Amino acid sequence: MNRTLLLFAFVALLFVGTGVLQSWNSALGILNMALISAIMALGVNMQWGYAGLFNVGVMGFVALGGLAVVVTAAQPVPGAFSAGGWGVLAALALGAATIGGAVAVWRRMAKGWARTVALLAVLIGGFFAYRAIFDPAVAAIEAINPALYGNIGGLGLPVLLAWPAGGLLAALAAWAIGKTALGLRSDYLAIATLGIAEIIIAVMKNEDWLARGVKNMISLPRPVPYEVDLQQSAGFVAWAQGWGYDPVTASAIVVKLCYAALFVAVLAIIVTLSELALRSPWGRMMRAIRDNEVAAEAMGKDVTRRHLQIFVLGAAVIGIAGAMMTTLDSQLTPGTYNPLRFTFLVWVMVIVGGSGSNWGAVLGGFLIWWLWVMVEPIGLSLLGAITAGMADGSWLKAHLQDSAAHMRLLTMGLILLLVLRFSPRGLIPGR
Amino acid sequence: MAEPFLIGESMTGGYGAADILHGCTLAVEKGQIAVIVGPNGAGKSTAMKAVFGMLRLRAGHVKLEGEDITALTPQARVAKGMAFVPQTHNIFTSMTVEENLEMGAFLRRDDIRGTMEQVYELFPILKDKRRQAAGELSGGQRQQVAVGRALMTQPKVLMLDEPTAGVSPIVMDELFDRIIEVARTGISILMVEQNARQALMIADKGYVLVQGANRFTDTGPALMADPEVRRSFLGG
Amino acid sequence: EDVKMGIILGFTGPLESITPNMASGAELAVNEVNEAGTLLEGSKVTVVRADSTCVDAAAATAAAERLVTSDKVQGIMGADCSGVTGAVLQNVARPNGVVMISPSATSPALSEAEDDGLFFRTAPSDARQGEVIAEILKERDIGSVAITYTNNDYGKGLADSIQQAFEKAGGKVTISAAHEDGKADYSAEVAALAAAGGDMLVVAGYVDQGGKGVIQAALDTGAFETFFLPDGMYGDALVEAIGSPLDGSFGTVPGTDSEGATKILDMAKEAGFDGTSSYVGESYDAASLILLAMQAAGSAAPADYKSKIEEVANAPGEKIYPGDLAKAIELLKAGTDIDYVGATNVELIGPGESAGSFREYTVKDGKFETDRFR
Amino acid sequence: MIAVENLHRHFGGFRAVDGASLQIATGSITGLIGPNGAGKTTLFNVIAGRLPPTSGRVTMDGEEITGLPPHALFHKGLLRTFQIAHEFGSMSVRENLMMVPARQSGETLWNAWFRRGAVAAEERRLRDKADEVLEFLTISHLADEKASNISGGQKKLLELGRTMMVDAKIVFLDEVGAGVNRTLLNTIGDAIVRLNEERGYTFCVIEHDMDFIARLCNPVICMAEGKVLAEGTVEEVKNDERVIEAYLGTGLKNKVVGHA
Amino acid sequence: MDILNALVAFLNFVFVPGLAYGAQLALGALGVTLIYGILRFSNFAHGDTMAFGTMVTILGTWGLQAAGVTAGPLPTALLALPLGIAVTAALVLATDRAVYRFYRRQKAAPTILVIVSLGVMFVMNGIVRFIIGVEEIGFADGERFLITAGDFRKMTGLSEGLAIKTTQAITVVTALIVVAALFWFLNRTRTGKSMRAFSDNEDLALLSGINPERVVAVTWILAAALATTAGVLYGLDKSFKAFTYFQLLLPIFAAAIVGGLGSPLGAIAGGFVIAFSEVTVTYAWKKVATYLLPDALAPDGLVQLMSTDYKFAVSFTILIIVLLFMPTGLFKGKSV
Ligand SMILES: Nc1ncnc2c1ncn2[C@@H]1O[C@H](COP(=O)(O)OP(=O)(O)OP(=O)(O)O)[C@@H](O)[C@H]1O
Ligand SMILES: Nc1ncnc2c1ncn2[C@@H]1O[C@H](COP(=O)(O)OP(=O)(O)OP(=O)(O)O)[C@@H](O)[C@H]1O
Ligand SMILES: [Mg+2]
Ligand SMILES: [Mg+2]
Repeated sequence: MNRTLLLFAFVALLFVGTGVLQSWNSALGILNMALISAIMALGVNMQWGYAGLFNVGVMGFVALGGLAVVVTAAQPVPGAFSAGGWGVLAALALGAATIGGAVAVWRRMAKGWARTVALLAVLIGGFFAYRAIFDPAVAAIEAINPALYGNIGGLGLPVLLAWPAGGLLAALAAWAIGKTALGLRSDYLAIATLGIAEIIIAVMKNEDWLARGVKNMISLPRPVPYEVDLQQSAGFVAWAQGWGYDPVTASAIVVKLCYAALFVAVLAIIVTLSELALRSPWGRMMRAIRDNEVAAEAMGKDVTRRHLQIFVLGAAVIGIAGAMMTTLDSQLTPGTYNPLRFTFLVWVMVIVGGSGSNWGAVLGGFLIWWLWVMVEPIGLSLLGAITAGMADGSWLKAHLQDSAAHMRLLTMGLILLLVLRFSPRGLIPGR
Repeated sequence: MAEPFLIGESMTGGYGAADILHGCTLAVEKGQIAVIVGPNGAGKSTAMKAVFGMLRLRAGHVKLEGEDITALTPQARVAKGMAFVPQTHNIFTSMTVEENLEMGAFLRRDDIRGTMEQVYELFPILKDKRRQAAGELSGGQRQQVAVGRALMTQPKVLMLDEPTAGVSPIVMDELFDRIIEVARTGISILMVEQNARQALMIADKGYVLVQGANRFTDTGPALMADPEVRRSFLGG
Repeated sequence: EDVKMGIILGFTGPLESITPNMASGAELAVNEVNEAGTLLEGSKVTVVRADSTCVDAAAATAAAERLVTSDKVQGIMGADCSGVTGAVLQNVARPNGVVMISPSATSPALSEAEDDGLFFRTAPSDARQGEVIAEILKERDIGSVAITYTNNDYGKGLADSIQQAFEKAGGKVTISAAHEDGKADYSAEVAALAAAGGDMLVVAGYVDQGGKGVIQAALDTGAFETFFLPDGMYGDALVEAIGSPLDGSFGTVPGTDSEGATKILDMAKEAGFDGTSSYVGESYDAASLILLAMQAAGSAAPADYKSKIEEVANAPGEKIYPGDLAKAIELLKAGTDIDYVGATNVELIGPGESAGSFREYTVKDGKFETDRFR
Repeated sequence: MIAVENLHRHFGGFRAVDGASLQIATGSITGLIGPNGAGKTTLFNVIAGRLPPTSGRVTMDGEEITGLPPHALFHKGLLRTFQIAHEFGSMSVRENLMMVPARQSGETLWNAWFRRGAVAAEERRLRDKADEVLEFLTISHLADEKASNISGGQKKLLELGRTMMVDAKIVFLDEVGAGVNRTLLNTIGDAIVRLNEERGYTFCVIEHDMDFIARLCNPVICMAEGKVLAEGTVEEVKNDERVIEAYLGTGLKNKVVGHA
Repeated sequence: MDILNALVAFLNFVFVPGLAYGAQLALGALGVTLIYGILRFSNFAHGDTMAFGTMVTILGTWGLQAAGVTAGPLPTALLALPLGIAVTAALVLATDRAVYRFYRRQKAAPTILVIVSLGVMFVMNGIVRFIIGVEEIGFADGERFLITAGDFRKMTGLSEGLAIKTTQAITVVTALIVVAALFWFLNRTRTGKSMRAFSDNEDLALLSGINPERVVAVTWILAAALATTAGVLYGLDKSFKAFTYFQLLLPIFAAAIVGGLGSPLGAIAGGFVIAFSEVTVTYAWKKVATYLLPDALAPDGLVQLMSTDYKFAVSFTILIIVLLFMPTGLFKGKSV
């Protein structure tokens, strides 16, 4: 416990140091993403740390959370829904029905060529029917001012609603994925989830009608005031100046603090619930399942169902974080989702923090995100220190300075190795 | 008396902070059989591991043929002619039975086929299963593979941690028979047994370990005759 | 008082091979001004670089936040990829009121973004280039083309606009298929493109990314022999890598018949980097505009000079080419109006983006030969 | 209680269980013996739902249970231990026991979050029960030790302990005795008898220690090569020629004393 | 009906590129699968190890070219390959000393090692970019083609061409030889078996007198050789670029896993599964159909099941379907 407090104090110091040495705006900016990262790490930790599910599809759930923001909070596109919305919905329903039918055929019919034929008939027929409804509907939607819209638009609801919606969307996807893929173990589950995440991103990139694909959705609504509005409000300016602050800086800080308050609230709720769950018989059961599935099954625990439960829960948490991130960025850019950043970095957070421990995941989220951002200046100053002694104009110095940008990942790697060297089971090891 | 062939002398040590062994001593003479018995958790396996160098000793030392080998790694002890069958995790589950045996003979450069035939003779079932992954065997068959692997080394000292756990009576008898034969060829045998009555019957020396320390030490038959030992450790 | 300018580009990540040249391009302008030493009251301009990673909006935001609030830069040259550009604009530039000029983000959506007059682009809009390309194709009697584009807002936007304009002009687009940059293999894409066929292949990609890979594979398998190369595909690296098979291919690149385009090449060569690499001219122009606008406003504060950018960039006034920055500063000091032409014939229209004039070129004997300007 | 009819379980071409039919009478302690590889564990695995049978059926109290998953069978009162101990390594020994009972209210998230009082009370009861079992197995001092850190024999005791945490109808014990001290094994034997007599548990016990079998079991079934070889009282089976030949043998051949 | 042209079109655009790409993936996957099989973790640094090895080979190639040494019709890089392998082996051995050994002694969980290898990846990534930069580098010389599309057309008089690159042929042949050698090594030689024993049960391997450090060293040397060979062959066929090598990691892992981790044969099979599923499912059959069908029936559309936008999605879907039916891959891989 002492060690935990000490570590958190250290990380707090990093943030305060950033605030003092750089600027409070920077520090708060990093803090906000760190809060979101901590939530993502919590989600992964539930799946891995509690139940041993090797989910490497984090990116997919983050992206789905982002998609939920567009669907819930973006302004409706005039005419888009009437042009093709019903068609798309009908087609999707038909697609789902086809898959359901195929599964039913597979289950109900006896093994043999008749089943194969029936299965193929259902699948192929369903596919063509689906395309027949889907394609024209999509074409109609995408035809609406493609440079600006071309998508079906959102519901225009308050953006805070998008966070639970993000969780829900991710949970639904996780349920479907879990139903099919959770029979796989370790790295095989990993590659399957990774593949599914890639598929989700591929869909989001290429289905323009959904959220404009690679053309991006920008200027999504915010749950907090705009800095510019604050700067223009006489009351705020007076207030800021009263405290001796420059209104521009003050506005930026206030906005960030608003976000931070929201994020902290979400994080607090999730951490509390996780801790309660982990320390309850439920958590004990999960650990038993993680340790030895065969024995847990023999002791009457329905491993399959529990796996599905925790997979869905973890995914929902990640989805919420994804929605929060898209809200913070106020844009959805499917092209920017890549596994290194949205899957493996989160994993680094979990492992460095200590898998199986909620506080570890939170700590990992804070620490690793801070590093991810700060390795750039750290790398640069490292390089500065190296080159300081060298003669000006020497070839090596010039070469080093040219490669400065690549010190970023190199520094990240070095620090990661150092941290893991000194706490090989993570900073706050779980049980 | 001359120094025993292999001796772990007043060994003290454990896995973490707390000691499991408290000055425990085990020894076996050349060509003899020493059997260790004791309640569960007494530290029998730990003592075996200590003799084999898989555990750091805080005090005491291990000597083989008068040479102090306390500082040697387990591998080095293998090279010196020691062989060990651990109580658990004692086979290569993903490798075939035959490969398991080959691995036992890893350090040998001579022809191993003869020894392998002997092992198959001892455990006929293994011959039928020699192309099967050892992990797919039944519990008793695995145990036979484990012992077979150790025999393949043609060691000077053979250390067995509960070799008969889970093997059928007929195989157990065979195994004890073979152990006697092996001992007759001059190989020393140090083993832990819970099938204590049979084991003590063939033992030149018996140790009763309790809580990491020697409680009784005597010849096998003498221990068996001791009513106190019988009642508390041999199941009456 | 010294002036600080931030350069935010993806020094690591998918664009890492072109961004160093872009940064060098921008720094050419800065050096030029520093050598003259006459900006404002003899202010020295320092550059702070930051990594946008091109794909990680959060990291880019954090980096920009550091530039603006800690290093206190007064203008940003960047960012590069549209995704991170939007994020930096909304989360850093606008809240802090800092001017941002992107040399390469071409997404039409950015035109609509709220920007409080802070955001500009020196890269021409995709829509315009699409029309020019369709025109050229028609003139050269190309009846049908296959299009492959890099799967981002630039590629997709450009491909869409080419297809629209070309079909309107009566041409046929046999297929328009995306390729992802930085991937290992493009056989599938080439196979599909080849099956669809067409007189030539339009490659709306990047010269040292998937675009090159697709061309290579298409030539190797004999799927296509001539290629249309839009701006992203313009660069010596391509001819060097592919060689003579590229002869006869043609394309467009933003540029003018002015001396600007050639001048920047010379300047780059002198400074020791590849001036033909994508977006070097745009980067130079973006940096120049920031500095000249400061001079025009007589202040380095973004709030003061943001309104001057269009004034400096557009006619009327004396034309300014690369290398003329010292002269431009003198003119501004003297109160003379200038019209910054720069390396890419900058003309800002509408919501602060380059109107774009284009150079049509053909590859002959491993060289880019200019056919005409549009 | 349990009836196995013409059960087959093949691995590839190998017939581990090859048409075994047997019955376990309610209230009995049935012994199951047989040479290594006879298919005893495989038979257990099939009955307990761990492996699907190749063919044949298993019924429990007349109800077909073939192919039900292990957790469903657990809820029907069918418990089993593993020949190779399957402890939950990262959990304490006590937790290993406390996790066993089914339908713990704390196993649903809702209760874990919002009905903490009730859950805590139930936990106290479980804890007491677990401590009782540990006491019986002579391993109370290990209650808070990580289960991966206990000795081989202690793990076997833990296996057994788990079955004592709940009220079962039938318990399958797969060589609980292997590696367990004989004196303790006697105590365990007594406990089995007591559970059988007082609480009416049915047992099916695999064991190679014939003394143990003799003391407890009636009837005894001997399997060989996947089939039932002999069945009857201990005496009958022990004296069956085929059983002696395949399984029991005739004792040590070498003269034991003074061999050196 | 023009079966020949249809066949050639298919071979040229689908079969040959798919085969070559599959072999490239397979070579990479062999390294991944070997590390997984023996050291029991997924090595994320493999892509960057490939990049490093290729970089050294390129530097060697330049040196050779400067000295006027070439390999005739074959790429000079093949001569520099041993150098690349040696230096890379030294690097990974040093990495093992400095980094991995510590965790091995700690008996750290595989996921810890995965994250550690991610750290190593970042560092190697920096080293490669620092030494050779981020630009694309072509270093293929010698004869580029065994046969070009144009020559083929001239030779056969068909309207479709068939191109086979030297590098494609070399890659396929190398991949087959390497997999056979590796299979033989692991299953038949003493050292190979001791490596498998080590991966199965480290403690017991120790008790059998197997020297773990030696096993680990051999594994890394083999992995370095595989990575360098894969990287160089890939670079010869396409070009060298640090970022692309990193991106290769994903399909390589996919190949290793779908084939069954730890199985050399699986790596080969997996490489081809991934490569062909990328190329075939999104293939537009229009051209082939046009040759095969009478004019009247010639298709208007592309006759494409899925657009190439979804090629990764498709290959991953196929991967998942394979895994659903064979949960540990085509060749019964390991799982920790
Ligand atoms: N997964 C498997 N794959 C192939 N063969 C198997 C598998 N599991 C068991 N077998 C074989 O089935 C046979 C029966 O094994 P089982 O474990 O049931 O024996 P057992 O009667 O319990 O023996 P023991 O007394 O040694 O525990 C053995 O010969 C074994 O090799
Ligand atoms: N890896 C370990 N880490 C910590 N403690 C251990 C470990 N292994 C065993 N112990 C403890 O050491 C004590 C002795 O264990 P050991 O395995 O030597 O007993 P044993 O006499 O062989 O018992 P058994 O007859 O049950 O095999 C036990 O109380 C056990 O809890
Ligand atoms: Mg023991
Ligand atoms: Mg058994």
